[in-house]
Amino acid sequence: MTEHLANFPYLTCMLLSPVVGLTILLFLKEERGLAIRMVALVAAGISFALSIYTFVAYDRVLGGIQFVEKYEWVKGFGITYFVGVEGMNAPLLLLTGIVIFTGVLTMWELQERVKEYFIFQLALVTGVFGVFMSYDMFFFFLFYEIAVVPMYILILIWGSTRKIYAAMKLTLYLMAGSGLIIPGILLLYSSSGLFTFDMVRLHAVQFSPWIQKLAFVMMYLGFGVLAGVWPFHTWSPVGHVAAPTAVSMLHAGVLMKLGSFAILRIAMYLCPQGFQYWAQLMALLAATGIVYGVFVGLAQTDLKYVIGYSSVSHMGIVGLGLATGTLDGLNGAVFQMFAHGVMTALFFSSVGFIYDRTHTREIHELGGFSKIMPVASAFFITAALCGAGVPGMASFWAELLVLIAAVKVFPIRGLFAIAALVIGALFALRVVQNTFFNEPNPNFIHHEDVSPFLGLPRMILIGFLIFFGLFPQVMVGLIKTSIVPFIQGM
Amino acid sequence: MLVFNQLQTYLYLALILFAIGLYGVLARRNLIAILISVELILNAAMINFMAFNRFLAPHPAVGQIIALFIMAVAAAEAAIALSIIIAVYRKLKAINVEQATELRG
Amino acid sequence: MGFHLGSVDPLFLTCLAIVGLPALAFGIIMVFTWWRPKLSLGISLTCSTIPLVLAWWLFFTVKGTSLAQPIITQVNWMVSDAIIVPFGFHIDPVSLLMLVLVATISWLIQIYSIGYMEGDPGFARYYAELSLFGMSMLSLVSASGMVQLFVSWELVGLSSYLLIGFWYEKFSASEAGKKAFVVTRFGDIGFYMGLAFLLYFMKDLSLFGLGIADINKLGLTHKLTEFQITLCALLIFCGVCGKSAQFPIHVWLPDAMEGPTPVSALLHSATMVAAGVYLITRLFPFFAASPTAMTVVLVISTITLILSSTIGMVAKDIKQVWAYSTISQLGFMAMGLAAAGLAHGTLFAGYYHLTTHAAFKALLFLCAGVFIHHFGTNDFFVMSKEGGRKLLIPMVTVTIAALALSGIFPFAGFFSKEAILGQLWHLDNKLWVGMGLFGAFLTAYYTFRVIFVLLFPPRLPQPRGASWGSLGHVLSPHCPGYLYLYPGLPAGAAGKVSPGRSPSPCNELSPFGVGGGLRPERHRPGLAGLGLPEGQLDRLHQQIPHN
Amino acid sequence: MDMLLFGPELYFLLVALVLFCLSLKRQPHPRAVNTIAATLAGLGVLVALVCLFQRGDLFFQAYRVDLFSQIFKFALALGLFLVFMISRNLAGIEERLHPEFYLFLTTCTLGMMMLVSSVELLTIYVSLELSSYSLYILVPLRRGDDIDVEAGIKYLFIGAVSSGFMLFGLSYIFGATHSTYLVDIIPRMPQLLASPIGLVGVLLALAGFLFKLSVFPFHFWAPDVYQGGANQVVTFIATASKAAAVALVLRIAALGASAGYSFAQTLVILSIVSMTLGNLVAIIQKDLKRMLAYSSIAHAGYILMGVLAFSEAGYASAVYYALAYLIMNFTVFMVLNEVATDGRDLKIAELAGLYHRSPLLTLSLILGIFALAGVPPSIGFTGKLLLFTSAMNQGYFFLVLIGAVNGTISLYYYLKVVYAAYFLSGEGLPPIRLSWPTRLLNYGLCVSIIGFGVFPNFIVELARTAVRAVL
Repeated sequence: MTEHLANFPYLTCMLLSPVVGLTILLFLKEERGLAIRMVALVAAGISFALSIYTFVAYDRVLGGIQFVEKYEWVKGFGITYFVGVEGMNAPLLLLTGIVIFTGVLTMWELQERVKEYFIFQLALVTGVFGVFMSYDMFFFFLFYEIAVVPMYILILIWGSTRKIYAAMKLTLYLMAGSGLIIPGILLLYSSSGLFTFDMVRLHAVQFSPWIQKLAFVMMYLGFGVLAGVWPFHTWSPVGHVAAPTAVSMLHAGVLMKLGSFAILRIAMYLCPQGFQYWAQLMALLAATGIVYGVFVGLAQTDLKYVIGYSSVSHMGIVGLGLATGTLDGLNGAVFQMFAHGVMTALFFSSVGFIYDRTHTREIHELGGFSKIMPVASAFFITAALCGAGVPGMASFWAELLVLIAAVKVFPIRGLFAIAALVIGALFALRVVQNTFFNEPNPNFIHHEDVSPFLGLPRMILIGFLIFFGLFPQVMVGLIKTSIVPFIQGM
Repeated sequence: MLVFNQLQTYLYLALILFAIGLYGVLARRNLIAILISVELILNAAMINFMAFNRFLAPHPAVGQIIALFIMAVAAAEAAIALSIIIAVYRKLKAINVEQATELRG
Repeated sequence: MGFHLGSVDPLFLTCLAIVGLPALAFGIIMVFTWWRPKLSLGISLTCSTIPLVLAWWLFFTVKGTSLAQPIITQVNWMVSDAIIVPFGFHIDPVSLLMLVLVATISWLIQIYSIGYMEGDPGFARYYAELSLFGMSMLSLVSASGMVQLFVSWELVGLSSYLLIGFWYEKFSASEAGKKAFVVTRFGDIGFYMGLAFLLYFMKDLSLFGLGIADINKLGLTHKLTEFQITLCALLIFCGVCGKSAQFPIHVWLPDAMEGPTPVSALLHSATMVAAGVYLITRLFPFFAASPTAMTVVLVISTITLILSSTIGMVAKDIKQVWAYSTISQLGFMAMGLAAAGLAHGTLFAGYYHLTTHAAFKALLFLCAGVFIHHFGTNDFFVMSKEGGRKLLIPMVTVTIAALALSGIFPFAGFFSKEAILGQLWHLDNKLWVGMGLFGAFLTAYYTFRVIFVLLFPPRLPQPRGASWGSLGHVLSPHCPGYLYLYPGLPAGAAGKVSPGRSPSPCNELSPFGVGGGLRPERHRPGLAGLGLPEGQLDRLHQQIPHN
Repeated sequence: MDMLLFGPELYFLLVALVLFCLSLKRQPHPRAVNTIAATLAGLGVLVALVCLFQRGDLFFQAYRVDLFSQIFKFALALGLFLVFMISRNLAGIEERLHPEFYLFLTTCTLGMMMLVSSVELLTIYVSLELSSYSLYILVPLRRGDDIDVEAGIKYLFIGAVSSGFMLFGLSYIFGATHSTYLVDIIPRMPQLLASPIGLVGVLLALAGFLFKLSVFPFHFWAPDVYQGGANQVVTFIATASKAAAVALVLRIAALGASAGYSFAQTLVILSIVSMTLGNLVAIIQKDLKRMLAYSSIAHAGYILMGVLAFSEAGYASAVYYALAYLIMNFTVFMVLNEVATDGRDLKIAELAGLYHRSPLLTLSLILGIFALAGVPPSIGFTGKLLLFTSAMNQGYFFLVLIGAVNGTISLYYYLKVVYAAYFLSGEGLPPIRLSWPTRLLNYGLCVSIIGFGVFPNFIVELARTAVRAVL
């Protein structure tokens, strides 16, 4: 790499690409459907390419924060624009890239208010990228909120199934979470005595145990709402069901990770003692979430609800991994964030396709879909198998790491989690069984299968799932480079 | 009389006026009465200024000047208030605040 | 990128090819050629033939290994902190034999299926799934680490699920597939927990990759308390119960016969269900370190043997009979292993039965497939009425296989069963050997019930026209299967009764001999005056100290 | 005397005279008056901008021109100009009264400009009354229902009482410090505030400004005036007058900076009650302006957080937030004015179908509403976070917590507006045509809401420099 390239602001470009895209979209006429889609695709594609680049080009031997860009932003308040990549956020940037790119492709056939749709989606993605790359709490929180709020409109306009209720519930839950996050962040900011939002600098400060405990629990609960921590998860299945396909993909796939990433990145990083104090509770909630998600999911008849609850249980794994506070657990948690993100995106994009065609997601109405749409079904089945923790898929490794680490630290909770997850296979199978096998429903016979173009995004998702399933070290090795110093710092 | 040459006397007087004015504002229902109560409050303030001027800061005549200003301003205020009260009367045929109940919530 | 081949070990590459090629075939077919049956068949066949050749080549060329000194060639698959997952191959006689067995049977099934599945709309998918199965099973038997084994274990379960539910429009088929997957996964909860507990107990060992050799060492050196070993062993045994259909979670196996018959032959009789027994074999020293665990295994397997045999005695569906027979034989194998563990004996008997059973059970199923294909029914009473015995070649082969299954001298089954009974004899409580004998008797009963019903129908039916012609039609594509199977068994069995031959197992191997790798060198006094075969494996195994 | 020092005030005095002359005409042409007024106000913005960096004292040190005051003067001029911009269609007020409307808005602005520069008690009082009386007259100007006079009378009386309070408080301060100059008063405050009389004095003195800011317990007028006043007048009250009030509250509160615990605690309680009350009551509102009135009460509570920090950062964030509030609240009012073309009160539900009627207005509305709700990347978010930060720096943890929770509550009713505009279908309603100045205005507001939200440094630094003069 030449010096010139090394100084290239990759991250800012990754961040600005959607912004530029949406600005162009603002000035495009609604009628120019293809142009709108192309702009969105190119914007998402650039981010995607850059996220792959940073993932690949990150120097694993060197470690630390790379691709750093740091500018003083608001001097008087110690706000800096500080972005960078390290082992724990590179996978998540990649995840965001994947999901947005495939999300745009998935929504290619959207007809209603296309322009606005892509504007809001790109806005949302900007926020997500921003959160993952920010090392400044101000920007972190700024992007966090940017990522959360467009959801309201996206669900409201393009959603389905009790969308008004869902949109409002989701937004208020998440905002209530923010209500806890702000004081938590500011508590750290002001009690540090440094008056800086720079996490790396704050990390060096030894906060008093009282402050750590208080700040940690506030941020844990606040971010936990977004991470779908039981019992604050109730917005998530409802929200996922109501949201349009690509938004569900983004939301379950990426947005929920914002919450868990933030717990790791801010709460645990800055308040290690607070974390120690609350770890037991975290593990309990996470394990409860896993078991709860599995069992409630079993009772659902709407495909999206099934996935929604499976997300609760899978995010429980992330929570459990974080709660262990061990290298393995954290590796697994970050890996799980990535794996679950791709998997859920695949899930929702498959369901979305089916819903677009049949306008139903009731499991008992969709029989024998494999006969009608073998390819579309294959995508869903792959996702279901991945969700069931079948090896060879990325999420298996993540779960393995987390569960084994969990058994080490919290044996009983770990065992419950293992049992629940294996039972979780039922989840997947029951759905696959009733939806795709058996006699086809004659109403849907005339529907066409996925076209190669629409199959492409799903193929990309499956490709990533399997690649990291076969070569988990590519991911774990990268994550580890940042978790090792992280643990040492704790 | 010694009592008239003491600051406290005037302060208490002002305070009593202020209290009466406040009570009037809160308790009266007639708009004119409320206006008069407001004037009482202003007068209380004026007495304070004068008293302080007289007993504590005699050199510049600031307090007196202020009192003069307050009179002028209060006069303007009364003019505006009365004109609005007349408008109210024209529309509602009453100058009782209980009649003015359109705005709620 | 984190995945380094390190020093390129030719053995590693060979094994990688054996395991990887079928996986490659699966991927290619599923992604690119799923709509072109012929091409898919070609790919699948190529990718199963090369592993077959390589497996045999390894079998003949790899020398100097033993259970105590396996060749382990591996790379790091995933390195987290305390969890290091190696990917590699554990080469010793046990795995080599199984590798060959699996490669061969799955290759044969692929050949057999060309005709059997011809014209099926899901032809390419079928081959892709067979390839997936081949890959997972090969990886299972050669895995060097427990995690890799578990991965393969799950993939075997997955491909089994896919194959059982292959005709997914059929409600019962997809139900059966689901049942198989779910039930075995219930067992896997235990397996998973067992692994987690092993790591939990081994906290002090930061670099513990859960290699098979390590676990065995653990059993031998008792680094863990007996309670811990028992706990882990029993949890792992849950997995075994699921996969090898041991009581009480054997219920899925009879239903699994909903799949295409070659699948039943391949997975649910010969290879996949044996995975459980193979796992006990693999971790034998570890299991053996806990008498409690071994006793539990013994009890469960005995119950399985007796129970499923009695069910097999009343079933009317020919595939059901063989399915219950499979369960009972799996129980028998596990009994042998448990007895060996308890009596400080050798692991060999149960494992030996596994290999012989694989051959004759596959044969039984393939023959059943011929009957089913021909008569369009699964009920052997109907087959018999419609002249089942007119199908000469299948009738002969099924009878031979039945003889082997019943443990009639001089067929392979006799020797392996005798070996197990010999192990049981060494136990203090003679009840076990009694149960074993009773089970063996029941086996003979239900097996020959089928044979006799087929051979001696109540009244002769009207001769069906062109019986031979249709037979030829049915048989022609299957020939390769028979070539291997039915001359193979007697040959293999015959080899065992000639103790005076050269001790080297390799150069004497009959190309047909499944059990050839276990050729005994001499007998030692055993049950009923017959020699207990004591193969090279056995001898090598005895080098492992038992505490 | 340097004319530039008194430039904006002089200029607006002239404008007031011009408008006064216009109001003498018997049949004024509304469009022409608007054009003249808007042009003059636009020039006024320029004048304020030119005078931005003036420094000096006037009128025997009673009048100080510094960055702090000039920033607010600029904001006021801007506010006035913006209100004139949206007054082309002044349907809420009878045509013959239009020149008066412009005249009194100008005098009000003039009063506020003087207010922000005043550093002497009497000057403050007179300037405050000048601006207040203009508004007292403006509110009942509205044509139509009786609600305007009702609102006017309420406004007037509550205003008069609070200015009475203020005056009474000021008299105590005067008595205790023997001076009417803030410069003299501030050093003497510490010992003064130790006595109850001083504390009462400062608190009472604050009343007048808290009234303008509609802080609890002087908030009662806000909903009625917002609903009763003509839309454009309310726009002015809700934006420019708020900014001026902030400036004065900052000046007066600085008197209590050294008071320590009890003074700050009083403000904390006022802040908490204001924002909680405002937000909770706003939830049930159906009328958009009434809802905005309650939201303004809540926002006053937020601004107090910056005030009670008594630190440079706190004051700077309060200034920032005041400017932000001006922009974002104006944006919402502008949309309201454009939708309610006949000058009526607008129910939230009447925003239905706005998306189809005018996407641009919808965009502005959403940005404005989100900024009010404190959603990034808007100025509202940045401002709120800065306020919270400075409050937290002074250790007001629970205040920040309650503030943040309030942010969530407020989102609920703000989202109802977004919901109405975006989701309810307004079948059969004609599209709204926007003139090009309005379009430009829309773009400008949108850009500044986002732009200053993401790049707040310039304003924050300016504000910091400015507040140094006050503290």
